[in-house]
Amino acid sequence: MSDFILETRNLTKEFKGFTAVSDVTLNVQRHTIHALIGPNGAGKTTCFNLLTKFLEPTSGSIRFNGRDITREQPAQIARRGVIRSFQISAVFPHLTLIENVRVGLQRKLGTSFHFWRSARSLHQLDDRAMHLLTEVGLEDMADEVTVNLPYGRKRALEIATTLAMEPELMLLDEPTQGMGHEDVDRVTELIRKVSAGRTILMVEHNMKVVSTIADRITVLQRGAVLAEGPYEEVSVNPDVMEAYMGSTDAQLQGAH
Amino acid sequence: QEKVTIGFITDMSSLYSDVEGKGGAEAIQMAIDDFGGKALGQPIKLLTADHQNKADIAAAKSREWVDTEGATMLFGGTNSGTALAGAKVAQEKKVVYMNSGAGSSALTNAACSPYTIHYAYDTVALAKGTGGAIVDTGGKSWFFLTADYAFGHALEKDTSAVVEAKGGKVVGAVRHPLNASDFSSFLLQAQSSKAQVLALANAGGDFINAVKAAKEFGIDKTMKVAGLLVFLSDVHSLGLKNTAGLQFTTGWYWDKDAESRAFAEKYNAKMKRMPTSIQAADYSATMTYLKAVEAVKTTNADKVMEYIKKTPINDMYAKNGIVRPDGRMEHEMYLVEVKQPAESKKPWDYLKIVKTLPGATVFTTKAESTCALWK
Amino acid sequence: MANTASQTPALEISKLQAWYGESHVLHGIDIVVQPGEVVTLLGRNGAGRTTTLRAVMGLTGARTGSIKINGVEAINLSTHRIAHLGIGYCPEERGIFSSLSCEENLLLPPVLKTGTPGMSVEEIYELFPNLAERRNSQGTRLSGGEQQMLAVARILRTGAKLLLLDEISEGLAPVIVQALARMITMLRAKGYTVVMVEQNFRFAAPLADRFYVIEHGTVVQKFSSSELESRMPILNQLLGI
Amino acid sequence: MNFKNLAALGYGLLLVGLLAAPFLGVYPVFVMKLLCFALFAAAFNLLLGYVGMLSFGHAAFLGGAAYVTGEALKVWGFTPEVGLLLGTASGALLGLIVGFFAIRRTGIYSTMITLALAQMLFFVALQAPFTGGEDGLQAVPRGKLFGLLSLKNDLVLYYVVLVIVVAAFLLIVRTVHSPFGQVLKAIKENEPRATSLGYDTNRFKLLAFVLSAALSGLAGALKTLVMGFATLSDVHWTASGHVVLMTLVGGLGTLSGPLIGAAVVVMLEDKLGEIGQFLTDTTRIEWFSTLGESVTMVTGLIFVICVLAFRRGIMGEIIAWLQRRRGEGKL
Amino acid sequence: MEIFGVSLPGLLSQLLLGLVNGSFYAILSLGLAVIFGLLNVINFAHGALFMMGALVTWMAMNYLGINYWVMLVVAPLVVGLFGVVTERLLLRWIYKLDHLYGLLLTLGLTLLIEGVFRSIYGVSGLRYDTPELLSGGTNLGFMFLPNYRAWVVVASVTVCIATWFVIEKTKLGAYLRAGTENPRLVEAFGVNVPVMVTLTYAFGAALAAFAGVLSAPIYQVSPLMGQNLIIVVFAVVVIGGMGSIMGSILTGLGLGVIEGFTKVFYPEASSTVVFVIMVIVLLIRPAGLFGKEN
Ligand SMILES: Nc1ncnc2c1ncn2[C@@H]1O[C@H](COP(=O)(O)OP(=O)(O)OP(=O)(O)O)[C@@H](O)[C@H]1O
Ligand SMILES: Nc1ncnc2c1ncn2[C@@H]1O[C@H](COP(=O)(O)OP(=O)(O)OP(=O)(O)O)[C@@H](O)[C@H]1O
Ligand SMILES: [Mg+2]
Ligand SMILES: [Mg+2]
Repeated sequence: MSDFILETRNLTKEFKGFTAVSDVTLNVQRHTIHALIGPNGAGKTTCFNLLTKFLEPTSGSIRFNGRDITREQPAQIARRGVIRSFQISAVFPHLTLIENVRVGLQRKLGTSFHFWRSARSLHQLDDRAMHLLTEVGLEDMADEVTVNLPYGRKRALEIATTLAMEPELMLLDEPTQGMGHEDVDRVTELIRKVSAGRTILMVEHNMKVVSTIADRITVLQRGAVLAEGPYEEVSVNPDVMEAYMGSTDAQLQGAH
Repeated sequence: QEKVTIGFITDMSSLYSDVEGKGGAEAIQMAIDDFGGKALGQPIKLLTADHQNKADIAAAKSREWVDTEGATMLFGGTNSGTALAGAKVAQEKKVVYMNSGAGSSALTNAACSPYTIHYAYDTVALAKGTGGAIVDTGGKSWFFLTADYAFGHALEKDTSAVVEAKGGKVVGAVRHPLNASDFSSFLLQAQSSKAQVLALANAGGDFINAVKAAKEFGIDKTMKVAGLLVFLSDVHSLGLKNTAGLQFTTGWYWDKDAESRAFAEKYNAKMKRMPTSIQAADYSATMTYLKAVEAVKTTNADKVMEYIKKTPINDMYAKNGIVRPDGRMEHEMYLVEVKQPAESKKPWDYLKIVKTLPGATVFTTKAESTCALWK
Repeated sequence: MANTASQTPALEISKLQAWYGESHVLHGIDIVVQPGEVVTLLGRNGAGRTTTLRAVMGLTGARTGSIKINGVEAINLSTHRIAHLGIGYCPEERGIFSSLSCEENLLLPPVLKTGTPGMSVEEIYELFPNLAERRNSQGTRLSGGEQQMLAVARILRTGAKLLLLDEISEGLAPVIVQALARMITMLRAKGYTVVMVEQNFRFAAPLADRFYVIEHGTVVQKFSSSELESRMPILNQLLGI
Repeated sequence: MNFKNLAALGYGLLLVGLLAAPFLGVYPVFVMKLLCFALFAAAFNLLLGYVGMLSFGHAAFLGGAAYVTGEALKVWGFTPEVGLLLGTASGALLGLIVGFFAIRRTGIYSTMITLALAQMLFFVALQAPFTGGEDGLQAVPRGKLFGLLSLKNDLVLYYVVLVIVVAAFLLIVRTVHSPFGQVLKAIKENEPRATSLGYDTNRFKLLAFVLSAALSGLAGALKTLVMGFATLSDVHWTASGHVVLMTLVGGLGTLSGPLIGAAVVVMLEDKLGEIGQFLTDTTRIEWFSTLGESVTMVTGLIFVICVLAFRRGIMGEIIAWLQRRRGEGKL
Repeated sequence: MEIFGVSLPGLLSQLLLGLVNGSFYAILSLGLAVIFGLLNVINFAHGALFMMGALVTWMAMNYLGINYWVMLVVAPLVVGLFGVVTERLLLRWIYKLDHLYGLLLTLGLTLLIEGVFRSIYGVSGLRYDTPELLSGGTNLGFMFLPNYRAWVVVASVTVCIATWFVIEKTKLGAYLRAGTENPRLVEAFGVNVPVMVTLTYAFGAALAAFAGVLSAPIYQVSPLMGQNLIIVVFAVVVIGGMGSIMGSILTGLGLGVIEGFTKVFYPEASSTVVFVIMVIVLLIRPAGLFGKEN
C-alpha cells in the first residue's frame, strides 16, 4: 500500500467555461493533518466537493488507499471511510446529541432498513456513543436537543458524529469559522486529538490554527496548486505571501 | 306503525347541480306537500344529502338512511356511478330505489334490480329519440363529439346504431376529455369531415362550451347541431342566440300542456326558475311512490313495487307511463327544437315540440334488454 | 476624535430590548456612536451582538427602548424607513441573492437620499478585483469569501454614512482581511461612521476608536482604544483572547 | 401523569370506544369508512410527516388498489384476504414505480412528479375496459374470509376491518420508532449530512415511499371490501388533496393526528347536512339547513381557519399545549 | 400534403388554435409564477381569481351595462383590489411557513369563493357575447379564424412580454427577484417590501382576472370555470421552472400547441399530455425547462 492515503491526478472542474479547480495533483500522507489554504475563490470547497463526489469532476482521477474512486457515489465514498464536514454546520437539529451520534454508528448494525424492529435495539450503541461524546466533551448534554446548542458545541458534536463513522480520512471545511476564540482553541485541540491514527484534510483561513496543527500545507490559487510543504516553508514563500498572506507583518501575527 | 321516509341524494353543489340538485329536492317536497304531507297516517319524512359526485358518499349515506333512519325509499340523483352504487344498496336492503337524474341505461340492464325504477330518461332513449328523428328529417351523415366517459361512449354507440339502422352513416367521431373547456380544435375536425350532423354526446359544461364554440366558428352554418343530452337549464344558460335550431330529446317540457304549466308555475314561484325535465320527473316519481304506498297500505318494497309495476302512470309528467319488469318507466318522449329568438314570447319560452316519440320506440326493447328480470 | 457633546450622535441606542419570538435576547443595551467614529462590538458567540445590529434595523421580533439615528427616533419605524435614515447594513449571513448576478447584487441596494454620494462601481471593483472578474456569475455561485466581499461592497454604493458591519472578516484570506482593514481606515477618513461586530480581535483592535463588550444581551464593558492596553486582562477573561 | 401515559390512555380509550362503537348505536359502515380513511391518512403521514416528502399522488395507490381488489373479488372470484393482499401488493408496486421517479427530485418538483404519474393512472383507469369508467366497478361481493367466515354481516366485517386497521397502525408506529425510522428522521433533518454519513438516502426514501403506498393500498382495498365498489373518485387528484388536508387538519407528523383529521374531514363530508339540520332545529336559524349543500364552502372555511389559527393541526395543538403545561409545571 | 393522415392546413389551424389556448395558459401561469416567486405561495386561488375576472365582467355588463373594453381594464383592477385585501388579511400570516400552508389556505379560499358564486349563479354558467368590434372572423385560407381569438393571442402575448420585461430587465424587477429570496434584507436596504409584496399579489391576481375577461366571450362564464384550469396551469409553471417568468410564458404557449396536436392525434389524452410532458421534463431537467438549479 502506498504511503499516500489520498491521491488526485490532474483533478479539474469547470463551470460553464470557468475553471474552478484546474489540474490539481494532491497527495495526502497517511496519519497527517494536511491543510488546504488559498485565497477566496481558489477552489478549496470545490475540491472537497469533488473528493466526496458532491460534484462530478470534469477530468482527472481520485484514488483512495490506492483504489480509484473517481466513479463512485457519495454514500459509497463515505462508507469507504472518507467523511466530510460542511462549511456550515451539519447536525440533525431536532435529534438529541446522543441520537445524532447514533445515526453515525447505526449503519454498521446492518438493521437500518428494518422498519419492523424496535428503536430500542439501538440502545446497544449508547455506550459507544457516550464514549464519543466524552471524547469531544459533550457527555453531560447527551439528552439535550441539538438546536439549543451554542455554535462551537455543534461543531464538536459534528466531529463526534463523524468519528462514529471511524473515518480513515476526515475532510473538514473551515472547522473554526464563526467561532469565538475559546471555541477556536477548543476545536483546534479537538482536531489534534482525534487526528491520532487518522488522516485529516482541512480547509482553514485561520493561520493560527493552521500553523499549530497542520503537518503539511497545500496552497491553491485560481484552482491550481501554488505551493506545497510544511508551514514554515510555505509561509515564507513570496508567491504565497503575495497571493494569500499579504504582508509579512500579518504573517507574523497570523490572521487572527 | 309504518312510516314513509324518503332519502334523496344527488349532486347539490357541483357539475350537475343545476339540472336536479336543490330543485330536485324542492320538487320532491312539493309532491309530498301536494300529497298532504302524510302517508299511512304518519307524516312523510324527506332526507336530503349532497353526494358530491362520490359513489362512496352516496352508498354510505343510503345505507345509513335505511339502517338508522328507516328510509323506505331511496331516491338517487344525477351521476351514474352514485346511482349504480345507490341501487345496489337498495337491492341489498330491499327498499324501493327511484332515479330520474342519472342517464346510465345499465340501471335497467346489466345492473337491473327488482327494486329499481329508472324514471325519466336514459342514454338509449336519447339516442333513439334524437338519432332516429334527425335521420328521418334528412341528416344522413354524422360526426360525433363525445365526452370520453362511459355515458358519452354509451350515447355515441347507441346513437350510431340507430343512425345506421335507419340508413344513415357515421363518418367520424372524436372523444374529448371531460371538462375540456376548449372545443375549437375538435370542431374543426368535425367540420373537415363534411358530415351533415354534428352530434354532441356530452353534457353540462362541455356541451355548453361546445355549442358556444360551434357558433363562434360558424360550424352551425354548415352542420346541423344535435345535442344528445340537453336540459332546459343548458338552453337557458346559453341563450337562444347560441342555441336556436338545436334539436334534442327530452322527457318533458314545462310549456307542454296546461297540467305541466300549472306545475311549472308553482315551482317557478318557489325556485325562481322553470323546472327541468328531471325535476318534473322527481315530482312525478315521488307521487307515484306515495300513491302506491297508500294503495297497498304498507311500505313493504315488494308490495309497493308490485303495485307500481301494474299501475299506469298518468300525471303532468307522463301519459300512460308504465314501469316495466326491468324497472324502466316507459313513457312518451319529445323531440324538441330551440326557438329562434324572435319566436320566444315570454321568459323561459325556449322550446317547441317537433315530434312526439312514443315510449315503445325510444326505450330499450325486450329483445335488446340484458336484464335478467325481463326474460 | 469626534466626541463633542454638542454634536448629534450618529447612533444613540438606549435601553434597547429585543426578542426573537418568545426568547428575550437583548436586555437593555446602551450604545452611543458619534459621527465619524469606528466602534466595535465584542462578545462571545451568542452574546447578542448580531441581534443588536438587527434590532437597529428592525429585523428582530419585538423590540423596546430607543434607537436614535442622527437624532431621529427609529424604534417605531419600519425597516425600510430606517434604511432611508442613511444606514447600510451588511448581515452576518451575507445575504447574497442567487437569482441575481454578482453585478446585479452589487447594484441592488437603492442609492439613498442622504446627500452624499457613495463609492462608484469602478472604485469598488478596484477594491475587490475578484468581484470584477466574477461580475456575471450567479450571486451564490461565488465562493464563500467572494460572497463576503460582495456583501460589504454592496452597501458602499448607497451613500449611507452609517455602516453596520457584521463579521466582515469572516472566512476571508489574510490578504483580503488586510484590504478590508485599509478600506475601513479609508472610510473613516472619508467621514463614515462604522459599527462593527467582530470576532477577529486582531482585525478590529487597530481600527476601532471605541469598544463595547456585550454579554448576555447587555453591555458589560466600554472603553476607548487608548484604554485598550489596560483592559486586556479583563478582555482576556471575558473573551478568552 | 406523564406524557407517555396520557397518550397511552388516549389510545386505550379510543380502542375501547371503537370496540364498543357498534353497540353504542354508532353506524358500523360509517365507522369502517372512517377507519379506511384514517389508515390512508396515517400512511400518507408516514411519508410527509416523517420523511418530509409531499406526495400529491396518493390517490393512485388508494384507487389503484381499490380497483385491483374489486377485480380480484368480483371477476376473479378470490376470497377477501387474497383480495386485500393483492390490493396492498398493487399499492406497493405502484409506490415502487412512482417512488422511483419521485425520489430523484426534491421539493415541489418531486411532488409534481407524483401528481403527474397519478394523473396518468387516472387516465388508465378512465380508459381501461375493466374499471367501468365513471360508473365504476360496482357490486363487489364481500365474500367469505378464508372461505369460511362470511363478511356479509356488517358487524363481522367491522371487527375484521378494525383488527386490520389497528395492526396496520401499529406497524406505522413501529416503523416510526425503528432503526429505519431513525434514519428517516435524520434524512428529513439534514439530507446531505445523512449522505455523508454513508446512507444511501434514496433507498431509504424509496422504502418509505413503498411502505406508505402499500398501506394506502391496503386502505383502498379495505374500502372496496366495505363499500362494495371502486370508482374514479378514488383515483382522482382530489382524493390526493383530501388526504393532505386530513393530515394537516389532524396534525402533521403526529401519530394520532391523521386519525383525527380523517375523522373530521369524513364527518364533514358525510354529516354536515345533519349537523346543519340539528343547528336549525336547535337555534331556529333557517340558514343552517343549507349547510348540507355547502360542504365545499365549509371545508374551505375550515382550511382557512386551520391555517391561520391552529396550523399545527388539532393533535399538534393539543400536544403543544400539553407540553407547554408540562413545561410550566416544571418551573 | 398530409402529415400522419392530417392535412397541412389542418395542422396549421390546430397550431393556431393551440396558440390561443396557450395564451391563456401563459398569462395565467405567468401570474402564478410571479406570485410564487415573491410570496413563496402556491396560489391555488388563481383559478378562482380568473373566474372572478370573467364574472365581474359579466356583472358589469348585466347590471351596469359597462362594456367589454372598459372591463378589460376595470376587472383586473377590481380583482387586484380583492387581491390586496386577501394578501393583507390572510396571506400575510403564512409567508414563513412551508408551501403546504399557502396551498391549503388558497385552496380553502378557492372553495369559499367558488361556493359563494355557485350558490348565487348556479353551475351552468352565464352568457357573455363577443364585443361588436371583434365579432365575425377572417378566412385565412386554411381556416376560419374568429377575430376574437386572434385578439386573445395578441393581447396576452403583449401583456406577457411587458411583464417579463419589467421583471427581468428593470430595477423594480431586481427588487422583486431579490425580495423573493430574502425580503427582510431587501427591506433593510430601504425598499418597502410589504407594499411590494401586496402589489405583487394584486398584480398576479389582476393578470388572472385579465385572462378571465379575455375568456368571457369564449367560454361560458361559470363559477367553476377556473377549477380544472388550475392544475394544468400549475403544471405549466413547474415545467417552465418555478419562478421563471420567461419559462412560464414560453411553456404556456408551447403547451397549448402540444395539447392542440394531441387533440388531433390522440384526443382522449389531451388533458393528460401535460402530465406526461411534466414527468419527462422533470426527469431530464430537474428544475424545469428554464429553472435554475441550485
Ligand atoms: N456551482 C458553481 N458554478 C459556477 N462557479 C462556481 C460554482 N461553485 C464555485 N464556483 C466558482 O469557483 C471558484 C471556487 O469556489 P470555491 O467555493 O471552491 O472557493 P473556496 O476556495 O472555497 O473559497 P472560500 O475560501 O472563499 O470559501 C469561485 O470563484 C466560485 O465563484
Ligand atoms: N432567529 C432567532 N430566533 C431565536 N433565537 C435567536 C435567533 N437568532 C439568534 N438567536 C439567539 O439570540 C442570542 C444572541 O444571538 P446573536 O446572533 O445576536 O449572537 P452574536 O453575539 O452575534 O453571536 P455569534 O458569534 O454567534 O454571531 C443567541 O442565544 C441566539 O441563540
Ligand atoms: Mg469555501
Ligand atoms: Mg453574530
